[in-house]
Parts: sequence; structure tokens; C-alpha cells
Amino acid sequence: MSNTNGNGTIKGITPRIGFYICHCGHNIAAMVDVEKVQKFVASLPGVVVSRDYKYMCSDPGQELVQKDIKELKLNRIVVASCSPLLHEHTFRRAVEKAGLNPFFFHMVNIRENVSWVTDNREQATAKANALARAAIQRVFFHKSLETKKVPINPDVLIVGGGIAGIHAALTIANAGKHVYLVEREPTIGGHMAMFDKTFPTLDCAACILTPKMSSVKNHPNITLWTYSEVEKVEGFVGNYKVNIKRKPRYVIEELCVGCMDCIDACIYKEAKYPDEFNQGLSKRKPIYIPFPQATPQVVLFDPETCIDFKSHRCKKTCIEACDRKAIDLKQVPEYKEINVGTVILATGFKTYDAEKSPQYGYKKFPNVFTSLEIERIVNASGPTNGEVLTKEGNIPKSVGIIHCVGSRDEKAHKWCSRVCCMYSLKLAHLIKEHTGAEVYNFYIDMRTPGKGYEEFYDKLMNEGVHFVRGRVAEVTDWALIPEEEHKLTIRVEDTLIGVVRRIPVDMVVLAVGMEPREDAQDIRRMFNISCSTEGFFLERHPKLAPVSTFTDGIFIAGGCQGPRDIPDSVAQAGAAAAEALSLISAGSIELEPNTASIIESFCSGCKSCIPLCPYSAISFNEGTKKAVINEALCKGCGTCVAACPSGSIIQNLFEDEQIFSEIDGLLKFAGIELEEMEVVNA
Amino acid sequence: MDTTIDVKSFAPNGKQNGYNGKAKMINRKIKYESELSSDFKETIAELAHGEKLYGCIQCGTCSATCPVSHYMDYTPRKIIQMVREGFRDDVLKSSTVWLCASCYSCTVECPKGIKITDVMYALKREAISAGYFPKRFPTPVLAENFFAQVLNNGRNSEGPLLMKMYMKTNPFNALKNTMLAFRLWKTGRLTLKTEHTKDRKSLKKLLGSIDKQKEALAK
Amino acid sequence: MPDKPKIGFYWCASCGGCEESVVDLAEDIVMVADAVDIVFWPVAMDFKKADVEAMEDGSILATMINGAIRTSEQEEMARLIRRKSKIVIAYGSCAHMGGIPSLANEFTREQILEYMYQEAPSVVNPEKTRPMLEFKHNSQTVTLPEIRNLVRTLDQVIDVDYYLPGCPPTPKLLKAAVLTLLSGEYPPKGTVLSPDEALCEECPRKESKPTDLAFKHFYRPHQILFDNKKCLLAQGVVCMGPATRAGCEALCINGNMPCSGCFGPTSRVRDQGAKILSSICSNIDPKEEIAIDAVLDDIPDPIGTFYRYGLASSLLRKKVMED
Amino acid sequence: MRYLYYPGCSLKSTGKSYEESLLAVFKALKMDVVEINDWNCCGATAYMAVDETKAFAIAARNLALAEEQFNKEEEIHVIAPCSACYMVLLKTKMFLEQNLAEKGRIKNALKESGLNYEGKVKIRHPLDVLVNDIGVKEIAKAVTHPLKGVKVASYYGCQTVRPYSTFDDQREPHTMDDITAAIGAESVDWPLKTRCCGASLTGTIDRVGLPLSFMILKEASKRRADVVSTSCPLCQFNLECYQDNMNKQFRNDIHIGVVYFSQLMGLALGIDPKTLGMNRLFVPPENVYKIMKGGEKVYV
Amino acid sequence: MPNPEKKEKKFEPKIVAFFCNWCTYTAADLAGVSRLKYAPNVRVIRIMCSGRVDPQFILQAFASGADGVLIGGCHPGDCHYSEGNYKMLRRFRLLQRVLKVLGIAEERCRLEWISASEGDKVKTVINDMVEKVRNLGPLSIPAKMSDIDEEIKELEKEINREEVPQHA
Repeated sequence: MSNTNGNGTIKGITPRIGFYICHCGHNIAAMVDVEKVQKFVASLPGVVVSRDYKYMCSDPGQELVQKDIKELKLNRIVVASCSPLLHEHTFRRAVEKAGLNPFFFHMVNIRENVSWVTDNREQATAKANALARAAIQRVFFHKSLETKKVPINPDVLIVGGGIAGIHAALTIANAGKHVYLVEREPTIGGHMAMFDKTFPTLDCAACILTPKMSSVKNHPNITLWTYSEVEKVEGFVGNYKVNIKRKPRYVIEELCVGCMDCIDACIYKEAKYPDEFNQGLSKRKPIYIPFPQATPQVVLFDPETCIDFKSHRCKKTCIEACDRKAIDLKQVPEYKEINVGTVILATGFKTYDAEKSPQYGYKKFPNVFTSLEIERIVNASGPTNGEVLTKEGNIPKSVGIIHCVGSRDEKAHKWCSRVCCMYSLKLAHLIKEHTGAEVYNFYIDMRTPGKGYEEFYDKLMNEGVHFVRGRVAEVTDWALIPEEEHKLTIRVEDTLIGVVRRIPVDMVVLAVGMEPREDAQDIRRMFNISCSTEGFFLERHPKLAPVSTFTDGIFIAGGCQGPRDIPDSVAQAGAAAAEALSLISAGSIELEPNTASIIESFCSGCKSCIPLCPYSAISFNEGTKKAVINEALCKGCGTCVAACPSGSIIQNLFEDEQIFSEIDGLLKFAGIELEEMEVVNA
Repeated sequence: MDTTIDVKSFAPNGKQNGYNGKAKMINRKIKYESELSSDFKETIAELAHGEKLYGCIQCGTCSATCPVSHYMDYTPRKIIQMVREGFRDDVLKSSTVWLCASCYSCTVECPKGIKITDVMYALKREAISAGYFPKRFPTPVLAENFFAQVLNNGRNSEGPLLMKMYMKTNPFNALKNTMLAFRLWKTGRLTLKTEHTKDRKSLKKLLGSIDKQKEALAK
Repeated sequence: MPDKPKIGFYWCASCGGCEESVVDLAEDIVMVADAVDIVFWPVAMDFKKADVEAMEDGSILATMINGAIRTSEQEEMARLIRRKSKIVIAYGSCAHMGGIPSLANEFTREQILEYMYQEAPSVVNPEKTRPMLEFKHNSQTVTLPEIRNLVRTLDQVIDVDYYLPGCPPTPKLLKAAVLTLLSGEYPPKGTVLSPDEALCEECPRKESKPTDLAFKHFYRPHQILFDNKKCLLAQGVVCMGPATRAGCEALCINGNMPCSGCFGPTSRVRDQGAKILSSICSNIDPKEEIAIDAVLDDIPDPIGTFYRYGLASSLLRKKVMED
Repeated sequence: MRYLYYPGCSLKSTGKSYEESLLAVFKALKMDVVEINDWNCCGATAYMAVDETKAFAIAARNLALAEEQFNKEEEIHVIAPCSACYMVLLKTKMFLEQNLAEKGRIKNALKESGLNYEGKVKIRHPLDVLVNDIGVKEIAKAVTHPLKGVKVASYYGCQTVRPYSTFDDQREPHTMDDITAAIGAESVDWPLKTRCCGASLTGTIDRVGLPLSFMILKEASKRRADVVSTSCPLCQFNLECYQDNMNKQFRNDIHIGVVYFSQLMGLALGIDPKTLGMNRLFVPPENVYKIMKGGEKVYV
Repeated sequence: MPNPEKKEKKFEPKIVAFFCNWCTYTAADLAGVSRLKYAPNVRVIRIMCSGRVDPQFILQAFASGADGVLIGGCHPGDCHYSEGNYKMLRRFRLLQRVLKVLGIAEERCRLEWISASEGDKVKTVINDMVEKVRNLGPLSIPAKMSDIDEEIKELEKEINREEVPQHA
């Protein structure tokens, strides 16, 4: 039962194969003997022409193929170059332009799979030979296929209302498309809303962010749902069905005008509970508004702390105080179902939990703060009205800022969080400005790559801030000499001098790094995308598709993709918006024709395949008593094909015979290769 | 060959120049690549079972956490850099290697997971085999005596061990500690008796086999 | 009757059931006997090898060989018949796919002989005597055929033109085959003379098969009482029907037993066992390895279950002896 | 569960009272503990510096002996009370698991001397066994003379909790403090729990070693500790026996009892101080005795 | 057919891998981009989902001369097509039992979950598998089959030789 017959014809068609191997400059040619592969393939049955070329993906490279198709009447094309994930489309388009069905093309990956991962030229060449042979055998069985187009629903869902989500929402809304912006917290604004000033220009964060927040609220094309979470996502590019849960605020959003009379009227005269927005450094009441510029300006109840939710015995003075009757303590979660064509995930990041690095004494010593806490402390609307004070209420005379807390550390996170150097410089400036204290920056490497960033560093050095190059080993209350008594002592090697120093300070600021949110994995599962090793969302290509994901129609922007600062987040949000808009304005997207289909005359109607389809694309035709695949629903995984017990389902591009011949091609050759290797080694 | 210059001729106390140690304050602080040992880092990485030392970011956490780094001529961080760059002789002659108390705090704190204590052990072994350790420096002497004692007896006897060490390095110190020894003896915490395991033969075989295997490996 | 086409029957490693099935043609056998001249049929008539050797090459129109090939004698005869016949038909599962005899490919020849002549509980053989290939007695040499290392399908030894599947093939299929031969309109070489779709197509219980099987248990026929109307897979019984060629008209199922796959796979499938395995396993309910394994424990002999008739023609053909 | 006990050289000489008190406590807690037959020196710190393979071989001999002593089915837990022994045995075990070539070499050598090592042994520190196997609840139940009012500075030293051990936090260990609480005493919060005492240097380069010990004792006194509790014979010897030298060198007057945690446990379990080897101490923990007798503490 | 003696000296296992497009194939690309070096013995066939792996492919690979087969899919719960990897896992569990009975060591057929970010796992899995299969030695089913098939070729020769004198 052989699959290819000796004379190299299949069902009456004589294949005329063209094989092209790419040098990719030195990327492939340095490790794979390109000429040898080219000659080897030339000797295989069915191969009419075999060529090597410096850059196959270049215009002249593509023209080479097109010329051969026309002149040599080629009907099958194999290109051995990089990963098909990178250039398969390029070559298919080239083949199509030459008048051949693009699916008579097959690509061999000899860069990512061979030259870059092998350190022996003979072995790499042998492997490339085997892969090329397999492709030649496989391409015999390729068929002419048509691509399918699906329409794109123009509505966009944006998850996350930080600066990235806000910017993406406004960009798309301004382009005239409808946006659903879903935010988990009661207000949009994200981390940026907590910051005091922004580096390096020292603009007030609120001054530049608040106008954008209110634009979002007022934009006719934006449906803003705060205090809401995505529960379920179904469908595929162009047509996602999303279920959203709107958590109860116990205040009717449409009626509340944010007058805060209810807050004043609360039976708690004093605020009692830690205020999340101020990092727990101040208190709020059970009914509250996160911060004065919160958007929307709607109060909400915290049922955990409100007496009425616990005992039902409150006098409910808040309800009486509301003229507009906006308070509804019986509110229940509301569920929305929306249809969108594309999604932008801008779910943001989380700061490193400094308690995981106990050597710095966070939570152990009251005067050790995280950078986010200091942002609130230096902020005029923060818990101390902008006064920088120690827990004892004194103005600190010396402050140490420790960089890289949780970053560049195998025990915490290996990566550099990119923003800490710059924000530490900013905080150093602000603390010095507010207190006149001696400020020490303890850094491993100062990383200021950005427009105006190095100049900002320069400015700080001139302001007299201390820079000690060394990673702090410990913050301790262990005093060795009198001047260290009642202070926190920082032990560090000043590596530029080569001496261990003990520096007593009144306040320590931990420049905590950025990490993925705890539920990043849940979100990525819901949207069917991947995370990279460290847990941030994985982009389709680090350079060429930085805001796309492996799932069509899902884009990512901001801190959820990796540590980045405000300008980069905004730029990325713009890019994601542009990607979404480009899909919308194309109106439709072409899908790979790798769908499965059932050959009706062969199907026995055993129904084995029907429950296997995750998209319910297979149904049973009661008339013919056979199974039928709805190709519009099929996503092309091939599970049903592998499971069909009578071999009656075929998957385009991955037919059984194609794969069998690929296997044979890989292996039959292996024997020859061993002999060849022996010759080489002898 | 005429074009090569003997770098030693540039030494401040070399005969070619006139300083002759008169200007002791002035120390030569230049290294030529030819003075460095390019395979030193591989040797140490292998001996210390880890190539992670190549990834040192020179943050100085090891030095800052080390309880004795302020006595060292080079801090542990510097030692790592010197190892990486092939400053073989300087490293092996340094006091750092012998001051390391093996408390492992650097190993625990290193953000790059470098097993610095093991690097120090590797350097100790390398220094001993290169004959670089200071003759009257007690630590290597202690180590060698300890080694000999365990080889012969299987166990260590603290009394005789310390006696021997003091005699070899600094007999004066032994006198200083006589009082301490006496009190220990009085409270039953020290004897001059030599401890040993019963089956010393099997121990000899064990160690002999290691020697044999090493010889075979060397061949 | 010089005009009548010549037909032969031969048996190799088989149980004899195939021969029996010829007789099952009942009154039709008369029709066959009228239409053809049976020139060679050791089970029914007295023929010697020399008689066949004496025939002219290609003088027989068609010979139906049943049984797998496991001895040198069977090989020799198969080759001889091949030379003498224009058409060779592999008749029945054993010739077609190795059949039950090919389950011997799970063992080595040595293991089999050792068991047969030494270890089997009914054997008393302290001298460990084994049959000898050659034995001299009274200056005469007596020989025995050699048992081969491997049980083979017929087409692994000689060129086969058509296959008549089944254990045994049904009279209906045999009759159709004979009629085809007589008609002179031959199907393409290599054709299996049975419909090329799975048995479910003609199964009387097809209607009762649910869409979602989600196996939590498997049962062997002796473990439960079957509902005689309901799809057997739906009752947790491994039925090979979905991966087996139709043509038998669901004989076993009509007898309230699951299909065991004697008709072999459809033409699109290379390995029947692998295919039914894939289909059944994909539909197992649990997702955790341990739970999956617990369900699979209900299939104690996967080879005997999925490769009952086809081990010799499966992709691996036999147990691999690693050095 | 049965335990094997590996004393190491120190517990037979300078650390005699560690052995005495530990075995007394084990007995009081009804633990089944047997000493390893014919054990040898663990190889320790200094040995590692001379010949690593031999150091590992000699340590592995003890592990092989342990396996020989207990049958194959049993879990083999070896209690190594000395920090250095504990760390070296643990390191050897881990090293042999990771470095297969070296493992082969050492297995060969063991075979030649008639032993075999499978890798089944678990190395345990007494603190680990007491807190995680016996449990603080059981210990508290057995207490007859709670050390109420005694302030204890738990001093773990370096090699007990790092770098290979996993039974406690490497930076902020707590097992000894858990035991302190279980016997009714109070832990002093101090930052020097795991700071090196300089034991390996005090004997050789006392100029470097002594200050390390001194700083530890100074901070313990400053934080009003009545006694320093240790889990390592070298630490105990170093911190206790050199107190005179320290006072002379640093012109100070420190007198603070440095005892084994097992001695404090023993006192709380009502064991006679002599059985616990308290008579061997140079600096008796006066404040502990005073509080136990219901007297007032005196700070020097 | 290479000389079997020679082959043993430098046995380089031949391993066929089926990598799912979304996770493991992407991870292999990442390994390439990160220039992680690994054994060249594994040849990858790209499929859309591990659920596409038909047990026939695995058997065919062995029958055609593979010494090992590696299947790479998304981690459980992470399948791009939601559950294809579970389907493969179930088949794999039973196929392993079949292979075992048919004398193919467990280490020769391996199913691994490798997500798109785990480039280093591609490297470690491949190196580990190559090492394990190398230790097992060649499986070489085609060679073994042709050795066994020699026995029937012998007879053929014999018949051709004997026929003339016997019946002449």
C-alpha cells in the first residue's frame, strides 16, 4: 500500500516541482550547506528545478519563483527558509500572482528549526535535507483550495480602563466606531490616576489624565461599564459574543450625580476603613467615591463594611440624604451580552509585593514604603495632603530609595521592570523638593533610555541626590554606632568604590517592579491567547506584531503585555486601536482554508466525530443519515479527522496522505543521511 | 619577536626605572591582557559546579551581606569579576578566599543564583594546589591537618587538631589559649585523646578507590 | 467441458470456516458448479501438489486462497498457485489481513514452540522433544515444513488481485464475486470486494446510537446483558463497526454481539486498530490521566480487541523485538 | 517512626552537652533514636577546601551506613544536630543527585569498601524533626516547668537554615522561636538570628572572628535577652567560651548564657540540669535559673 | 541499507515530532529565535492541533523507521481549540499500552505539553528524549522486517533453482 507511485504521478497529474532554498544572508547559510541541499533536492523525483538564493522573501526572490512557474510550467512549489508563521503568506501570495493556486505551495522551516538550533554543520545540512525531502513528497498531494472570508463586526470591546484602554477607546471612538470599555474597578484611570507627577516632564498626572477620562465618559461612541467584569467569551474573529457582569454598586448609576451628600450622611461620622485608592494610607466610609476625579462620578457601597448589609439595622441616613433616590440596596448583578468583532486587552499590571523580599523590612518597619505609597504621599490630594512625613509625623532628614525591588532577581522576577529607575529619579526629586532631605538612590544599573530621560538623570545628579551603585543587602534596625540608633540602616556595597557602606535613613522607599496580574492566566484562557514565561500576555511577534496575539482579532496594549511606561503604553494602545480599525475597515478577514469536510459517500453515520467538535460544527443529517460539517463554523483543528474511524473526513492542507508522505519523506531519507554523515566524518 | 615588550620591565620597582621602591605610595594599577589567564573562569566554573558566575551583574549584594567582607582585600563581588576576567594570580593570592567563613549568606542573597560560597571553595582548592596560600596563614594549615586526621582516623579530634595547628602557625597563640583549653578539659569538653572509627580499613579502601579513579580519569 | 472457466480453492493457515462458507452457498453451489470447472480443491477433492505443478501456467482463471501464511509449505503452494492462476483472490480475513492466526505475531516463534511443546499444561515432555524439520528413517528422509518467524497475509507473500473479506465471507459476497469473475468485467486490481464504507451504514441499530458517547466504562460481552435494540457502543461495549468495512449486513450485531472487525478497514485507512482506538479514545469522558487510565483498564487486551483479525496487516505487523 | 542519629565529631567533645540534652529531650518525647554504627567525620567545611571528591565520598559513607542500618522498606531519617554536619550531608546528598558522574565514582568507591548508597536517606535537623514531626503542640503538652518570663534570643547561625535546607525560612527562620513559645518562654525579636558567628575564623584569625561573635552577644544583651539559644555546637562554643577574650579585647563586660535550645527544652520538660550537661557551661544562664526559682532577673 | 555494525557505532536516533501550530511549534520557533542549541535528531511536522495526531501517524512513523515519536501540544486547559489536547491525551494513554504490548518502549513515544513561551522546554524535552532513545538503541523496524522477510526470499530462490532438475 504505497502512497506515491514509482513514476511520480498522482491521479494522472505529473507534478512539476520547483524547490527554492534561502540563505537568509548568513542566518541559514552559515549552518546549512545550502548548495548541497539544493543539489540533493534536484535529484528527487518530480523536481523540475532546484535553486538557492540569498533572500527568498525579497522581491527578486519571489520573482524568481514566479518566473519559473511561468516558464517551466511548475505546478508545485516548495520554499525552504524561515518559519511558515513568518513568511508562508508572502510566498503564497507570490505563487498566486504567478497564476498558480497558492495552496500548491509548501514551506520548510530550516531557520528556526534547523540553522538556529543546531551547532554542527553536517547534522544541520542532513536535517535540512530530510525536511526538504519530506516537503517534496508532501507537496505531491496538495490540492487547489479557495480561501474563506468572514465579515467583521465593527464594534470593539476594550478590557481595562487604564491609560492604555482609555487611549485605545478614544482613538477608535473618534474614528466613528462603537467601543465597549469594561473596567473592573469603580472608576477608570488605572495606575496612572494614582501617580503625582509623570517623568521626565513632571506634568501632573491628574492634569493630563482627567480630561481624557471625562472624554471617555461623554463620548457618544463609547459605552463605559465600570465595576464590571468579562465573564465569558465565545466566537472568533469578526464575531465574538461576550458576556459581561456588572457588579452592583447599590447606587443607580444613571441617577447619581456624585454630590456626595450620602457620604456625609453616613452614620459613620469618621472614615474607618482603609482606602484602596490611597494604598490603605487613609480611611474611607462604607459608602464612598474612590477619588475626587473618579469617572464615572458615582458613589458606591462596600457591602463588606456597610452596617446595613451586615445587620440590616442601619438607620439608612444615606438613603434619606439622596434627593434623586439613587440608592438601591437591593441591587443585584446585571449581565450583558454584546457582540463585537475585535477585542483589545489592556488589563494592566500589578506592582511586586515587597513583603516577598523580607530583607527590606516592608511591613516590619513602619517607615519602609513602596513607591506607589509614596506616589500617594507626595500627591497633594493624598492621605497627608502632599506632606512627606514619617509614620511618627516627622519630616525625614534622609531617605533611601532602593531600586530593583522584585526585579532582576532570580528569586523574584528575572526581568527589568523598565520604569523603576525613572520613577525613582522622579520620586527622589519630589521628596527632595518637599523635604530637603538627603536622598540616596541605590541602583544596580541606571536605565534611562527615553527621550529626555538621561537629561532628567543629569538634572537629579545636579540637584545633589546621592547615587550609590550597589544592590542593598538589608534594611535593618540593628544599630552599630550611636548615629544609627532609632534609624533604619541600609547595608550596601558601594561597588564603584569597592567598600561596604552602612547608611542610616529615616525613610526607605522600595522601587517595586511590575508583574502580571494574578488573574492574567484566567483572562488569557478566556480570550484564548498565550502568556509568555513570566506571565505577561504573549504578542504574536516581538518585533513585527507587538500588539497582535495568536488569536485573530484579539489585541493587547499596555502593562498586560510587559513592563512599560506611560508613553509606551499610549503608543501601544494607539497601535492596537489601529490594528482593530484596519480589520474593521477591511470589512472582512480571510481565513486559512484548513477546514475539514466529510465525504458523504464514505460516511457511515457513526457519529463518532460529532461530540468532538469544540465549535459544534458537525451535525447529523437525519435525511441522509450522514454527518455534515458546517465549514463556516469549522476552525480547522483536525480532531475529528484523526478520530474518524472509517477515514471519511479530510482536512484541507493536512490530509492523511499529505502527512503520511511527510513522515515517509522524513524517514526514508534518514538512512541515506547516516551514510552521508559517516562519509563526512571518515 | 623583537617587537614584543616584556611587560615586567614597566614595573615600578623594576631595574629599568629609577624608583626602586622610593615612592611606595605610588602603586602600579595597570593590567595587560598578556598577564591574564583566559581559561581561569572556565576552570573555576567547572570546579564550582556552575556557569552562573558568568551572569554576575556586579550588584554587590554578596559583599554587602557578607559578615567579613570589610576585612577582605577584594570584596566577593570583585573576586567574581576578577575570576571572570582571568586575574588568576591576584585572586589566588588574595586574603578573601581564606577569610570566607562559609556562612552561605551571599549564596542565599545573590539575585543571579551564583553559588558564591562554592566559588570560594573552588578558589581555596585551586590556591592550595597552586601553592599560593601564605605559609603561616592558619586556615589552609587547619584544613590540611583536618584532612590528614580524617584520612587516618575517620574522625576529627578537636584537641590534638588545634594543638598541631597552633604549633605550626603561631605557637604564641597556643599559649594565649591555654587557659581556655584547661577550662574545657575541666568541664569534660576537651580531651587530647585521638578519636577514630572502628573500621579504618574500609575507609582507606574508600579513599584509595577515589585516588585510583582520579588517576584513571587523568590518563 | 473445455469452455468452462477453471476455478481453484486452497487453504493455508485457517480454521476451515472459509471452506465451510463455500458450502454455505447452498443451492447456489449448483449454479457455481455448473458455471465453472473446479480444478483444485484439496478439502473436497483429492489433489496432489504434482497435479497442480503439471498444469500449465496461467491455466486457472481464479484461485481463492484462504488462511494466513505461516509455513514454508504454505508459501510454496501460494507461489505455485500464483503461477498457475490468472487471478488470485485472498479469501477471508486470514488471507486478507492475517486473521486470528496472526495474533501469534505478538510472540516469537521460539516462544510459541516452547509453549506448544513444553509449557502448555496438557503437555508432558520432559525430554523437551521438538518436531524436527528433517528426520532420517530407514535411509529415507522425512521432512516437515518450517514454521516461519512471522505470520503473513497472502499479499505479503504473493501478488493478490482481489480480496474477499470476512470471517468467513458471506455466501452473498462469494456469489457476487463469482458472478463478477464470470462477467469478465473485472474491477481494478487490489479491490476489496465489499462496500467501501463502515458497518454502521448497514447496522440495524444505527438509529439508536446517541451523539455523545462519553465513555466512563467499557464492558466485555460476558460482563453485561445487552439490550438487543440499542447501539452496543452506547452500552459501553467495544464494537469495531465504525472502523470496519460493511458487507456482512451486521451479522454479529444481529446475533447481539459486537462487531470484532473481521472485514477489515475501509480503503482510506491504513491501520484499522489505530483508527478505532482513536475514535473510541477521543470519546472517553475523563480528562485526567489517572481517570483516563481507569477507564482504559476496562480494555485488558487492546491488541486482541482492536487487532483481532489484522495484526499481520497492521502498520507494525508484529511485536518488535528490541535488541 | 525510627530515627538515626549522626552526632558528628563535635557532639562527642566540645559539644558534649548538646548531645546529652538532645538525647534526653528525645527520650522525654518518647522518640526512637539510634546512633549510626561506626560513623565517620562528615568532611566539614575545611575538608571541602582540600579535596572535594574525597569530602563527598567520606560524607556519603555515612549515608550508606545509614541505609545499611535500616531495612529497605523503612524511611530513613538521619538527624544531624551539628549545623556543619547537617549542611555537608545535605549538600552531599543533593550533589550526588545532580552530578551523576561524580555519583558513579563515589558509588564505585563505596562498593570497594563494601557499602552501597541508593539515595534514600533524608537528612533532618533536630529543629525540623521537633517542629514538623513531633509538633509544637506535643512539646507544649510535655512541658512541666514552663519558662515563663524568660526572654530568649534564638540564634540559628548560618548553616542550619541555608543554603540547602528547606524546613525553615532562610532569612527569617522561626522553628526555634516556635519551640521557645512552646516551652513558655518569650522570643526576642532581633535581626541577627542567622548572622555568622565567625566560628571558623575565631580559632584561626581571631581578629576577624571575635568581633562577629561579640556583635551578636552585644545585640542580644541590648535587646534584653536572658539567654542565647543555639542549635550548633560551633556557635555555642564560640559565643560562650570566648566571652572572656571578647570582654578583654573590646573592653566590655558581657555575661550572657549561651545554651543549646535542647537544654532550655530539657529544663522545661523537668529534666535535671546535670543530665542536660548544664554543668559543663562556662557562663551559666543565671537569669533562667533565677526565674525558674521565682526570683528577680538581674541584668549585668 | 547502511551496514548495521557501522550504524551501532554512531547511533543517531531518528525522531519524528508532531507539534501543534499554536503552542509547541511556536515554542520551537522561539527556541530558534533564542538560538537555543539542541539535538538535531528531531524532525518536526506542523499540525494545527495535537488533536489532529492520528495514532496511525505514530505507527506509520515507527513502521517507516523512526526510533521515537514526540507529540507536542498546549498545556491542558490551554488548547487553542479548547479540548483537542485532551483527545490526544486519551488516545496516547491507550496507544502507549498497545505499543508496550508490541514491544516498543514507553520512552520512544512521548506526549509533552509545551506552551508558546516555553522555548527552553523544547530544548530540554528534545535533548532528554534523544538521550533516552539513544540509550535504548535503534528500533529500526524496516531493517528488522526486511531481515525477517529474507526467509521467504530464500525459498523463492530455492524453488527457482530446484524446479528445473526436478521436473525436467
